[in-house]
Amino acid sequence: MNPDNPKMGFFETIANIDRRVIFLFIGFAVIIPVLLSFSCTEEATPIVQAVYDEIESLPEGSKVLISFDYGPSTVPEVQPMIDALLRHSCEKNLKMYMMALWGTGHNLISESMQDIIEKEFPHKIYGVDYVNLGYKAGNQGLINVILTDMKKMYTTDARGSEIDAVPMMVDIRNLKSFDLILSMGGGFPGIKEWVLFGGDPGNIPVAGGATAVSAPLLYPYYPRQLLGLLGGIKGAAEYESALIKGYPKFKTHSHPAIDMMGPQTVAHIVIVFFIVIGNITFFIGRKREEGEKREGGVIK
Amino acid sequence: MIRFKIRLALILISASVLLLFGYISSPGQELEAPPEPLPAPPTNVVISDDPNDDGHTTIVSWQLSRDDGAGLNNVMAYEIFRSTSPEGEFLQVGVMGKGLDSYIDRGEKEKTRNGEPNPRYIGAGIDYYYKMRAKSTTGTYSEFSELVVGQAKNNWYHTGKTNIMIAVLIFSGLVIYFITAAKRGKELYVRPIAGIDAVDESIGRATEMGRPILFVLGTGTAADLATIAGYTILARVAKMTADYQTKVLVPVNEPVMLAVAQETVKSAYMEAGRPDMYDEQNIFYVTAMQFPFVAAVCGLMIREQTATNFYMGIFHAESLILAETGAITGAIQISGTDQLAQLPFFIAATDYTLIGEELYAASGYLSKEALLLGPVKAQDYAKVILLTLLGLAVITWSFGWGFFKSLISTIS
Amino acid sequence: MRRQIPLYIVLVCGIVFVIQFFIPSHESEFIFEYGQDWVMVIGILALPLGIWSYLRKTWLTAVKKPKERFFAGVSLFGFAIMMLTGLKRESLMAGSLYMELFEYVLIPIQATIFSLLAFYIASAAYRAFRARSVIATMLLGTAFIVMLRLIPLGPISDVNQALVGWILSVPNMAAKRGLLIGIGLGAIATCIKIILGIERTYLGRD
Amino acid sequence: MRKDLVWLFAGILFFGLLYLLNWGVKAISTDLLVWIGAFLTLAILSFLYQDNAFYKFAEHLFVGVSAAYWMCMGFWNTLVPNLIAKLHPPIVKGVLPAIAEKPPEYWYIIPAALGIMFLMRLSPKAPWISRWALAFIVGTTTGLNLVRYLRSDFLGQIKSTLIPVIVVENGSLSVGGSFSNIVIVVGVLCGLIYFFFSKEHKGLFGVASRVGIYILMITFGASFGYTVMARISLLVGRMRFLLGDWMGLLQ
Repeated sequence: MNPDNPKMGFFETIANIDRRVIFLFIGFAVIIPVLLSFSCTEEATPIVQAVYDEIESLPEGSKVLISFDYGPSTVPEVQPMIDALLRHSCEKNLKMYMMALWGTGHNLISESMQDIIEKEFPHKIYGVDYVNLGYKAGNQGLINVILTDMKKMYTTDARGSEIDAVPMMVDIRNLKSFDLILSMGGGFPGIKEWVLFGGDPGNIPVAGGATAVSAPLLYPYYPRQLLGLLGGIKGAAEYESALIKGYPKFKTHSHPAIDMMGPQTVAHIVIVFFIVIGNITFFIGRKREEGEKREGGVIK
Repeated sequence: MIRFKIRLALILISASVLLLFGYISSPGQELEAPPEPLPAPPTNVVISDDPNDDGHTTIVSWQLSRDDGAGLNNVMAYEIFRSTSPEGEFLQVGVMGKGLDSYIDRGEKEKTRNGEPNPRYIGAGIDYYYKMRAKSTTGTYSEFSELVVGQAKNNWYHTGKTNIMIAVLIFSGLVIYFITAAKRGKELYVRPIAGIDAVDESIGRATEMGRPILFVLGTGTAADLATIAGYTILARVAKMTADYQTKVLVPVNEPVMLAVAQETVKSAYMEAGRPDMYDEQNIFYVTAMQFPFVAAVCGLMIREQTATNFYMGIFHAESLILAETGAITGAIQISGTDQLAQLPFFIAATDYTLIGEELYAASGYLSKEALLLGPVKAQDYAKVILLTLLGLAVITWSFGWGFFKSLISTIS
Repeated sequence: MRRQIPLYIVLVCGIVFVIQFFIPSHESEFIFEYGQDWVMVIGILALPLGIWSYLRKTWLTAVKKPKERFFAGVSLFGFAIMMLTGLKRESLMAGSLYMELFEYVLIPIQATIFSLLAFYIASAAYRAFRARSVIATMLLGTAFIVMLRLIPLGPISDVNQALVGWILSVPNMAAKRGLLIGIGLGAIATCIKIILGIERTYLGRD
Repeated sequence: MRKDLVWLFAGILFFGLLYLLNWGVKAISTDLLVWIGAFLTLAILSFLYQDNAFYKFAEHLFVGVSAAYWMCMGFWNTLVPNLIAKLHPPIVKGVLPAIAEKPPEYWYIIPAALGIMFLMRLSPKAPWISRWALAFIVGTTTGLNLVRYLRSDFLGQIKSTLIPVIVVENGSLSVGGSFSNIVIVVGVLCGLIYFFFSKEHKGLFGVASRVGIYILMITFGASFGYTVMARISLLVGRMRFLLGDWMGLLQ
């Protein structure tokens, strides 16, 4: 309280709030949800739900091409999406063909296979239910070629087996053999190239996941050329929620994106709250100042 | 597991049936399998040099097979083969889908690989022999086309970059024109830039308070354009601090930048006639890594209680850490960067911000020298040209007249 | 004369590297690749200059200011340890003391300093986002709307989601383009000024 | 100095309490390295309250360690393969056998000479010669920058602004699409007008410039709001380390 002017005290205190109070709030906004593993239920937005519904509607044994078009720096955002999509595809008994347009994607495929498919779905067989086609250079040029002939580029899988010795590759001729293309990452090359050089000319549905930064640039393709899109950690959390809703057994599995959303939401509420408070006190302060001016009082 | 076994069995059975069938129907065994009509090969294959490369690429073009989209309509793709001699071993270098009539054969640049000749190598001035065939939808092949020969050349002009060359020449011409015009004494107006106008006042304030000034040149490299713009502002600031006898602290994160910053400040002090005031210890190297550098600069702000902080150059995530710590000490802060991602934070947390191009224009504005103002004027003229073209293109195109649109498209 | 030679070097190097852009031949490729490599090599060769500055300043601090002696000592100690452990090529492999120090000293501090941004972004928002003027209101309003997208608000969220998408893909895109074109022009003009030797503050003077 | 002692005491108290509270009760980490990481993390976070001895300690350690880290990295990752190995390949046989077989490239005498010229700054006799090296660096980088900017930032942006302001979809006028495109075109034009320097921003021109700065502010606001998420994630990561890896409070 300001002893000189008790009437203004409250608003002045709030208006001149110490930054440490804000820091404290932010700290608690993150610590408490992390400790309590608090999370909000994320309702899937239509753009995310569309991806979920598409996978849900694919009959057993459908072929899904998953392109890992990202690098280590965007793993925190993109990996939760991949994990959720792989779980969903495994659950639906879809055939997963994993490839990469980015050189960094190669290792990420192996890691995802180990962490999700081999660990959680041990009955899935490599070469029958899923395959790692590895990284091939060529960006959109690669898409161009495999649109007409897949095996021209992929003569072996990432493990070095002859491509025709991989059972699930026998009836693959080109991109049109797939029922859905998922491109994960959102950078270049990525979703845009898949849409323009693969999905559009081949009339194959394309969906994908992108980092929060690149997602807005892909919005213009939705919904005509792009079936659906997971944008950033929020998109991943929405997909995880949709998956848990459809298959409650996944509740016990890790869901890093949902976990991340709890502290995110609370921290955002805190910041928004402080902005509102700041503006209210600002306007009240200005009103009073104007009033004092009229009364000929001291201008603070 | 069972399902897999069944599938595997099915695959094996079908494979053996196919094999058997293949054996039976192989040539020599006169069996009455209906002869499938083969597609016609592509014709008029021409090998030309890619005019815009360093001699490792050729362009193969051909006339479509008469069964491509017409006739038997059974062409699925074309296969292209290359060899270094007419009777040598031919390597399949590419496949193109039906309807396409050219292929860019990008060879590899290494002559040898693991000590052996690299078959994918293409070199300038060497004869390469090509032949092609069409592949049908059922997997059969046409005859080979006639053997043709061609070379790749090491080229000395990139024909695709003529537009950029013209743009460079026009713009350089504008710059030089306005510099000479200004030298002849033509008055050049420059609009006020708030951040620069505040420089003098903020230095005066630091002097009154008896506290030092902090100047951060960012975490880019010494030769980045934004950093170079930063040196110009540093020179101005240093000259004033020499006049006012105020200390200016310049922590840097790159040795080359250290050398330049020291030179800049030293020259400014000499120009102000106070070389005795110059202390090399005030312009110092901290470390090259981003966050240790930031930690040290934040510590410096708090401990030295700097009254005015300048951030001019390339900044990354540290922009907000620096600006908020500066706000805690109550310093006046002036920032400028061309990094789009960091501009919002500087705008929110510092008192004045030079946004993008304003930072580059600052050197001209500060000196008011004709030489440095000329380019600013040239920039504006380039903008006028762009605005007019863009406006015309968008409007006329919307009404169906594509002239300006195609004009801009070819330029860029 | 001493002052002229560096300006000629800038002129020649600048023009050579502009011209090589228009020449696809392998001689030009050679210049392009080597030029970039050499700048990097010179940058590393210059490091002793920085290290000398750092050591001298820290040492002088320790000598002149007894209060700071402990901290200057900590800094020099850290430097010496890291130098000694990094002397061998094998130190760059995982598991060496050098990499362990990197992992358990540099990484935690680095990540924590980075995470300070979570606090600072909040305090900056509180301080700066006041509707003082139209410009400030634009800044505040958009930031506010974009932040709201993470807060569940029932039906408002859907509208907000769409609005955020539009803001990001339309006005956001337009302004970024305007900025980038401006920066492009300014950068090119600055390049020409440097190559022609009009902009020469960075060379200092004798 | 007394304040620093208070901080030191507070710190010892804090860690001591934690130690007592956790010993044998919770699964607090027993890994010394994790404790070091936790100590340094807390030391940096204490800066949020105010500058203090712990922060200062972490800061100075950080600076020293990173300066040396960078030096060693630069030596082994750049200097050895890109200079020493080029001039005299056999010398790196022990460390980089793959490169040791290649023929020497004597071109690299040039950067070596320039590098040494640069270090001449330290010599009292001929510091001016370092400017030659500086001129090489600036000239080369500027030449490369010029064409880089010309190609990417600038011409590319102009081309992508070429969009129709009247959008027709399925044979009928799309109001939303047309509006968005008009906003983009007007936004780009006004943004450019804001960056006009040689003309006073008055009249119609002033209005356009105002619109330009408004649109810039919308962009900056949006980026600011968008980045909050990424920054909070960083803090969540650090808190997970403190609460989980160190204190063992998370599953």
